Amino acid sequence: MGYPTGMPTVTVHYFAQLREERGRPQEEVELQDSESVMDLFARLFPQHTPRSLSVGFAVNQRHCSGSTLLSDGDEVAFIPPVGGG
Amino acid sequence: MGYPTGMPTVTVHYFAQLREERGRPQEEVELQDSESVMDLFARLFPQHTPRSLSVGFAVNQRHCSGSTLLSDGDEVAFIPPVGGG
Amino acid sequence: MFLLQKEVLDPSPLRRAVSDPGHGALLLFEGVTRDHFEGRRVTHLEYEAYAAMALLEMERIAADALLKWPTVKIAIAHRTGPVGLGETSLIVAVGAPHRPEGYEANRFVLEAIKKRLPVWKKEVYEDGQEWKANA
Amino acid sequence: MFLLQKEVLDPSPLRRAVSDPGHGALLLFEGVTRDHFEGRRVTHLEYEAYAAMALLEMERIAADALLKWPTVKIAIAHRTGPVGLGETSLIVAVGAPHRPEGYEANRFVLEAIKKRLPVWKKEVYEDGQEWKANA
Repeated sequence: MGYPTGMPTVTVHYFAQLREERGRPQEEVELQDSESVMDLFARLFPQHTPRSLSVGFAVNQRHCSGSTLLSDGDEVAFIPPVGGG
Repeated sequence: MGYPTGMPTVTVHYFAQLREERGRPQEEVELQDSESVMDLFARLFPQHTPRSLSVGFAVNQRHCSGSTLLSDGDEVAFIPPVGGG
Repeated sequence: MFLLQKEVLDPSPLRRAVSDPGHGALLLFEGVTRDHFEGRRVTHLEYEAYAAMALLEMERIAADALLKWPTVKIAIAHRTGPVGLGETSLIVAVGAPHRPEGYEANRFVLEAIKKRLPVWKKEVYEDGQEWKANA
Repeated sequence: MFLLQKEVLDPSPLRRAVSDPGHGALLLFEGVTRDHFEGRRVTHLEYEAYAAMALLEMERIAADALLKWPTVKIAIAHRTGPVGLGETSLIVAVGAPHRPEGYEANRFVLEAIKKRLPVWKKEVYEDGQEWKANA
């Protein structure tokens, strides 16, 4: 195994109450090994569980399950319960 | 029983194919004794039965059954299958 | 608001008539004249109405719907006389607090109109014409 | 036609986008902001969207509906930012050959929007505010 020249990163988007809590609409985050989108949520919002917020996930602008593994360059979004209509 | 000074009459309205067949949109018709709206139809359109045309009836601007008895001054309409919408 | 008119139908006044500060949903159905029927090319349509009774039937249909969905507002407009292709022959507007009763009441009113409203449609083809009843 | 915009929504372009000479039915749903929620007076609402994904989701929802009702045409517009009371936050327009698929496809699209569209609503009251999820 070689060493990567840069750490793999993802762009994370925050909306609604999560954006307000995080204090920003998006940020770049370095990935950890074999990290799923739910793992990333737990790392960034240790005070919450996805279930307690009923939060869903999107990777690369598509709804997905929490177990989806992340890759360098992915666009990640945490999706609180939606209210469109 | 006394004799009425004038024969009881109704105003009959025709629509769509019945209007075209009758050649007029409405007319005054003298009533016969104990005549129902279906009886009147049979008298005015002996070539048809209400069933053959699926014709319905209205008396005084309200849908009604063919057995409805007519009275002097009633407004009668024969209602061919409707096509609004 | 219940209208029967020879002029082109405009949804705006019906929309306003069914608006309410407590409503979250507005359902507008428009019946539009199609260019064909069972393969025959239609050039235009003509609607004939038993006008006085048609307006009463619109009120009765709306009253029936209000018995089932007391919180909705209903407006109906039907065109009469010649109607060109692609033009609107009927508008059913329903305002409702929430979407389910909006959809349901609108559909209920439309089905009742198709069945009960004393209005007749003549389809004029390139090679003839025919009075068309609703299925 | 799939729109996400801060400006007031106008049904006319959506209406035109779903028109077709073979269509007999046009169904327009409008979501309108209400003046109260569970007894609390709302002064206005604010919609926040994950814009790029919301437009993709509109396309995906329409594609799902077209699999079920291949003959319909669908247009969707959602407002973003502050929306005053009584204003339209969402329009779903469906043109269809006949009324049943018009009603059904419109409702299908609306229910999918309520569930899947990445858009969030903040209700602003006289005495506070709250992010409100769809039931």
